[in-house]
Amino acid sequence: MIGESGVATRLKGTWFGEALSPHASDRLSAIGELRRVDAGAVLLREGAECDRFGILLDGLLSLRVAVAGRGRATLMTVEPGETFGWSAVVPPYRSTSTVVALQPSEVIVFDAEKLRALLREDEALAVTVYPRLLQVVSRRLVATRTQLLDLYARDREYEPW
Amino acid sequence: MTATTVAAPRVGVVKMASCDGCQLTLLDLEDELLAIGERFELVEFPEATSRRSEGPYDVLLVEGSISTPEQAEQIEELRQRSKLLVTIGACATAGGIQAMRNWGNEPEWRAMVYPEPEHIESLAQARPIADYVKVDAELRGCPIDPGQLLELLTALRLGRRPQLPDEAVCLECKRLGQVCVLVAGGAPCMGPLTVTGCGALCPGFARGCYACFGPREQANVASLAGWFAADRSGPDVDRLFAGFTGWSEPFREHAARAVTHFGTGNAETSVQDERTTDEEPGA
Amino acid sequence: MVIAAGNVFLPRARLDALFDLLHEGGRTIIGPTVRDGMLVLDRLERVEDLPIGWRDEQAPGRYRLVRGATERAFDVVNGQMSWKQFTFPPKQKVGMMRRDEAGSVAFAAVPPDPPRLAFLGVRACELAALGIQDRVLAGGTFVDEDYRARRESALVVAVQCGRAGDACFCASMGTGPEVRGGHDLVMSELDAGFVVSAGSPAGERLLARLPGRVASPAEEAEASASVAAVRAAQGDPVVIEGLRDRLMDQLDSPRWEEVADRCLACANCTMVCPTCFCTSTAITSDLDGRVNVAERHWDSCFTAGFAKVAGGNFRPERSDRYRQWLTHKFATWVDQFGTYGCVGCARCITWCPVGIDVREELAAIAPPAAPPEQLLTRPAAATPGRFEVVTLRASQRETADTTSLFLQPTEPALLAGLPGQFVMVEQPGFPSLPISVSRYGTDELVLTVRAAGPATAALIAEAPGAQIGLRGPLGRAWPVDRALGRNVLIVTGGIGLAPLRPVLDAIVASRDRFGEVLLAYGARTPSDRLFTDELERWAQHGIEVAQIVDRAEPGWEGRVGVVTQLLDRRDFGRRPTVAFVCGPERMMQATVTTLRDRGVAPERLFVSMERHMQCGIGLCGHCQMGPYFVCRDGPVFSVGELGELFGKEGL
Amino acid sequence: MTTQTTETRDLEFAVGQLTRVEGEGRLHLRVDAGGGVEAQLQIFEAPRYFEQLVVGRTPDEVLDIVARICGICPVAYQMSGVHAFESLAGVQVDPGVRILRRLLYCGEWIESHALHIFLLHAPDFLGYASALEMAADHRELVERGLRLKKLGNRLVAIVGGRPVHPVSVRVGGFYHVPTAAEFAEIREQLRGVLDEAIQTVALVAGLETPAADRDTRLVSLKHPDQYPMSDGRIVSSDGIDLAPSDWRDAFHEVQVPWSNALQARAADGVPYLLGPTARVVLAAGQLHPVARAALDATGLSLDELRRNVFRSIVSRAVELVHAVAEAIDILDAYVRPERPFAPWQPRAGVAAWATEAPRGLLFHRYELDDEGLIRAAQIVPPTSQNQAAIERDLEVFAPAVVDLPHEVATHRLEQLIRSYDPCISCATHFLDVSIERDR
Repeated sequence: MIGESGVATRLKGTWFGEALSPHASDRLSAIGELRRVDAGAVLLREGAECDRFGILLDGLLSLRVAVAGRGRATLMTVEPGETFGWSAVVPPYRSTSTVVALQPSEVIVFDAEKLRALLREDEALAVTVYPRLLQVVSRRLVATRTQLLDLYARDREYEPW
Repeated sequence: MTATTVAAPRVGVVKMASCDGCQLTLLDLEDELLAIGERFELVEFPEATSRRSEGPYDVLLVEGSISTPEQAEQIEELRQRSKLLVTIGACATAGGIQAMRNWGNEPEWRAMVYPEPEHIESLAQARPIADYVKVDAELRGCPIDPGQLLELLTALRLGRRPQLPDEAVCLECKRLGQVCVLVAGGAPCMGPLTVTGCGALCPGFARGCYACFGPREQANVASLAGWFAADRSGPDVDRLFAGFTGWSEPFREHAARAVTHFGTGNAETSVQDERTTDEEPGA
Repeated sequence: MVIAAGNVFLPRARLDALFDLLHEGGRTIIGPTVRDGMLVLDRLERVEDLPIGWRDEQAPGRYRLVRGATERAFDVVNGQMSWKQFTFPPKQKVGMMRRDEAGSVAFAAVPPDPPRLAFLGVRACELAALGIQDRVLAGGTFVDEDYRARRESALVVAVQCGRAGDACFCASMGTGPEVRGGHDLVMSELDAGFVVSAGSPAGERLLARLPGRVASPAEEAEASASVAAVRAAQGDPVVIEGLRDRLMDQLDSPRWEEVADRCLACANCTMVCPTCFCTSTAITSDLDGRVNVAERHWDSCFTAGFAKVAGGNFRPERSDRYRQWLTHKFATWVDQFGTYGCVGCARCITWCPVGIDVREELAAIAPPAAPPEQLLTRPAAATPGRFEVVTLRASQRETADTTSLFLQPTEPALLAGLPGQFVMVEQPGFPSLPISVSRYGTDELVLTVRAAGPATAALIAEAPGAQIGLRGPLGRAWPVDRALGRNVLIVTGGIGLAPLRPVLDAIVASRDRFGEVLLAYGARTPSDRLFTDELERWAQHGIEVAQIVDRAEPGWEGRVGVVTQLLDRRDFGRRPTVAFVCGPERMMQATVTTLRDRGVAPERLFVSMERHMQCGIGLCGHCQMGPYFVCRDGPVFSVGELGELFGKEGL
Repeated sequence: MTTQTTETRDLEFAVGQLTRVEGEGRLHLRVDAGGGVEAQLQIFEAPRYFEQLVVGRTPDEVLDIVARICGICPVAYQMSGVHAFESLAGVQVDPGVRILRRLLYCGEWIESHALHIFLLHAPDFLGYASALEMAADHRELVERGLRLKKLGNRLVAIVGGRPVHPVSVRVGGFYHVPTAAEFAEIREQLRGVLDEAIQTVALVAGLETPAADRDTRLVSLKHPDQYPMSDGRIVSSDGIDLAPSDWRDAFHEVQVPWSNALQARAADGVPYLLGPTARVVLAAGQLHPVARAALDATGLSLDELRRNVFRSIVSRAVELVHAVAEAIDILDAYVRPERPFAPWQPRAGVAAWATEAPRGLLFHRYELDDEGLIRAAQIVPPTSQNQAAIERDLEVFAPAVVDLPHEVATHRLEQLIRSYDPCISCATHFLDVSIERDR
């Protein structure tokens, strides 16, 4: 475990944390923990309670879902600077995918209950944090749509000539 | 890929309800017919050969619209036996002239033509092939254009996409230097709404196009119909659409009004009165 | 117009003498004549073939020939078709392509063989239109040889308008009504005869042999007054001031939709237009594909096929097509050619079946923008219909639907291309294909082709030893020199890596001359990735290779998502970065948005545009996009150059 | 598909779908224990309701619609219609236009007859399943047929716009009339094939022809000066003589349950034969001299043509010569008509006329209302008139072949049916009778 000041510094270096007010940064850092995980480590499980929100500092994470007959499919990978576990603050607080480290990774994690309590009691903090969370969800949505477009696919169905 | 390596495709030519004119167009390729016969195996073509085949076919050319329950079954079976199904002509692609009965008047008509209408088995609507089965390509026209048929066969053989442009008759008309019968002659010409392929034939004969190739993409029916309505009655505008492709979706609304206006006819002095039934042969 | 001294007065009764002079040497006279009640331009044998005593009545969507009050020969202002039908025929064979039994192929362009014509009765607006087509078809790097030959062989006898057509606006467009040049002879029709003057040495020689006398000052004054009256009658219905900018500012005007409710997209306006030059090429083949004839025909931006590519149509709606046409005529034409694409002849108004009046749809003008940089290499076989035959040495399957073809050209120009340029590939019997070069070897050219349709499928199915035709390399290249000493970002998706591979080759060849290099490569699935072995090789040369797929497959432990994810959290603002982006247009749009957010300047952000290309040299019109022809001015553009055009729907 | 039905010991003899005919039909024979034959020609072309489709239409629309009854002889449908409407409206059609119409009809006869002789019927005589198969051994013969057919089509295309469903015919004349220059090339081409057409007569007369002999009543148009096409009176070999509008005075239509087409009968119920043989025999005096000479050179008598149905191919070839020769004559004297059509005013009443389609007399009758729109229509195509004669001939001919191997018998019976050049889809109204019901 690394000290709390380390959390604040690392948080600032991310997209999520870079423009936070000192107040917001302090309050979040207070409940954040820096962790190193090995490749293969499972950080969240699809369908289970989403007990943490996290920011990837280094490494690579995979968001997977189980599909009957097709095993676990990776829907998307998470790059350093990006977040995971937004379900921690969105009811019903259950993970929408399983988060697995693809490489040895370094993350900041925030305990879900503590984070929710903090956002409930500190409106100023909530006003800063929620738009960032919405951005996370919106980016995922836009990316998903783009994937759905299947841009690189063959352009038309097979024609006989 | 060189063309010579392609095995002779097994071709079938069949008809549903139609006049035979589109399959006749194959026989009208007089200069190429023997060469076609050498390069395609015409395994089923009852109009031209007594040799028959139930398939499978590499290519099936289908003429005519589906007008009877028997044809509806037949086309499903044919589809299963055909790798490629190409509809030829307005009947097959748009229902053709038969489809002008599609607004619920078929039982009456049957009764008017036949003394014993109960013997007639006929669907209430005559419909294009694509309403029943998947169609891989279509040649438009009433009748089809021999050049387009040859292009289709050539494309099939060479493995390329047939060059069948989806554009207004007007382009070909102007390329031929024909003066517009609509603008300069005041004729109601359907050319701007109609897909090309005929060589802008009717304007070349000083009459308006009657849309036998059917609507093109982006056919702006409302605009042209509105323009026509400036100097003719609504029913006269409607009847322009009630031709050989009137059942096509873009034309259907006008055609429906026209056909309804035509009424049922033959009511007062039915031809049927003149007709008798004859249960005994050679009476 | 001031008619020069020494003009000749030709009595009406001696007009036959002009016919005799023009007929000399077997020349055919083409001029207005009435056939089956319709005015056409056709062969004239004698004076009586002229539409003597007729005049035209024109209105939007309506044309009628009526008997006039005079017995003049040139009172019909104009008819449906322009002289374009003789200088740029509606259908023209451009090439023959043969493949013999052994598979060897031969290409032959159809050499120009112009008929000897004399055009009689050409109006000022028509002369201007010929001048515009001269510039479009014969005034650039590439020339339509057939057009040039036809123009050079034709004599032009102009006539001053003595009547204003009912919808004419040449005065507004600055093209008439006075004949100002481009003619050999010009005639002004008076009741008693014609005042004739010369506009060229050939015209001087004809004039010297015309019977008649020197025109009197009174006759000259009457001639001048007559054409001045035409100008006055027209007024100034189209205000040209600021037209170009105003039009381009209105790309989102609701009016486009409103016009589209009336527009039939029937293409009549473009067919009758004397300046429209767009064409398509159709190929007719014999049943065995041995003899194939390529015939070019007039096409139009109003047809469905015109802007179609394998994935769909760039201008699907009538509103898109009308906007394309109008902005081209009155705005982007100026950018491309320095003149308007309209001469005010009013044909598009009269011959529109539903009477859409371009005068009503217009606003004004602006100075021409500088044309984009021209290409730097000299291509082989530039003329359509002519191709260099190359032999396929080998082909290599890259993915399930993509194959690399290794071609051996004998023509050195084909090997001297630049990264991002493309070649036009011709297989007898198939339409031409624009294919980017994916590698320039010392003695071979590599094309990486995805089977997107029958022509590409046939191409990649060719066996070693097969011959195909090539023209090129064509188009503008990736400006690799602009990236020297800078960070380089190469963002690509799917087959888009192929045209960028020569850039990577160039970087690898002089790795130390570039800063950090990131290749961000997206693909549909892991097995759809191209050049996987080379991706590793590039990584060994200090290029960061980041790959991402839309859909993972079993065993894939790499990234999943969209290519912009690789860029979202990076900062490119610290050092100058040059970005080269190539992929589906949606992907490029998303990438450009992200990169601009991340600090990459639009001038250093390059994209490769896809449009329907047929000729490859900016003559057929298909690939027009605003002021550009993508084949000639692109396909590589900076985002700065494209401005609002980039990502605009329906262009 | 020969089956025995045990109770009656009748022999049922079925030929599946008839081939090398236009449209869809079947043959059903029942042979009773005493050797008597009952023949049923079943037509299972789907109902197309043309007589209803024209109701409410204008006469000019009708001409485009009725062309669609038959892809092989659209001109005939347009000609019967246009003459009917013009006779009602009292239109004076310009002489040049009348000549052009004959030329159009010549084109259709050439096209239809060449198609039938070379591509549909000759394979019967020479023992092939199709002309394409025949071409392997008799390429020159097939090529000759295609050459002739092409010129017929070309002629229809120059006058009418296209071979199938031409577009130029209108009440009063044509929408557009060709210039002499447009005919220059085909005129020479027709000259070039006249000899081939003449040789065709000798060739088909020399084909091995089945023996058949029966008497039959012939019906066709007859005109004192012209070989029958659009003008003349309806006559028969036994004294019928009617105006072309008065067909109903001697004939009527009946519905028969075993066939899907209405059949036409003479008032006395005696079957009658239409088509080339009827015309050649009844109007031999009006044949073009070149055609008459070609016929005479065969040594076949008119009576032989009349009595042996298999000889219809000879009559057809004689008419082929006639059509080529008359077309050449017309083109030699061609002057473009001053005006393409004469103006006319619609009128209420009955419009009726008969013209000679390639396969026989075609009768149209329309009732028009005050606006000149169609209120009722009757269209009697030649095949529905010939059907009774076909069945009668089958009954005469079948006993000689039903005991042959089935394939041979089938072939012979089909050959007989094809002798009539039946045009089945041109039957405008059909019944559907199942085999089961027929038993």
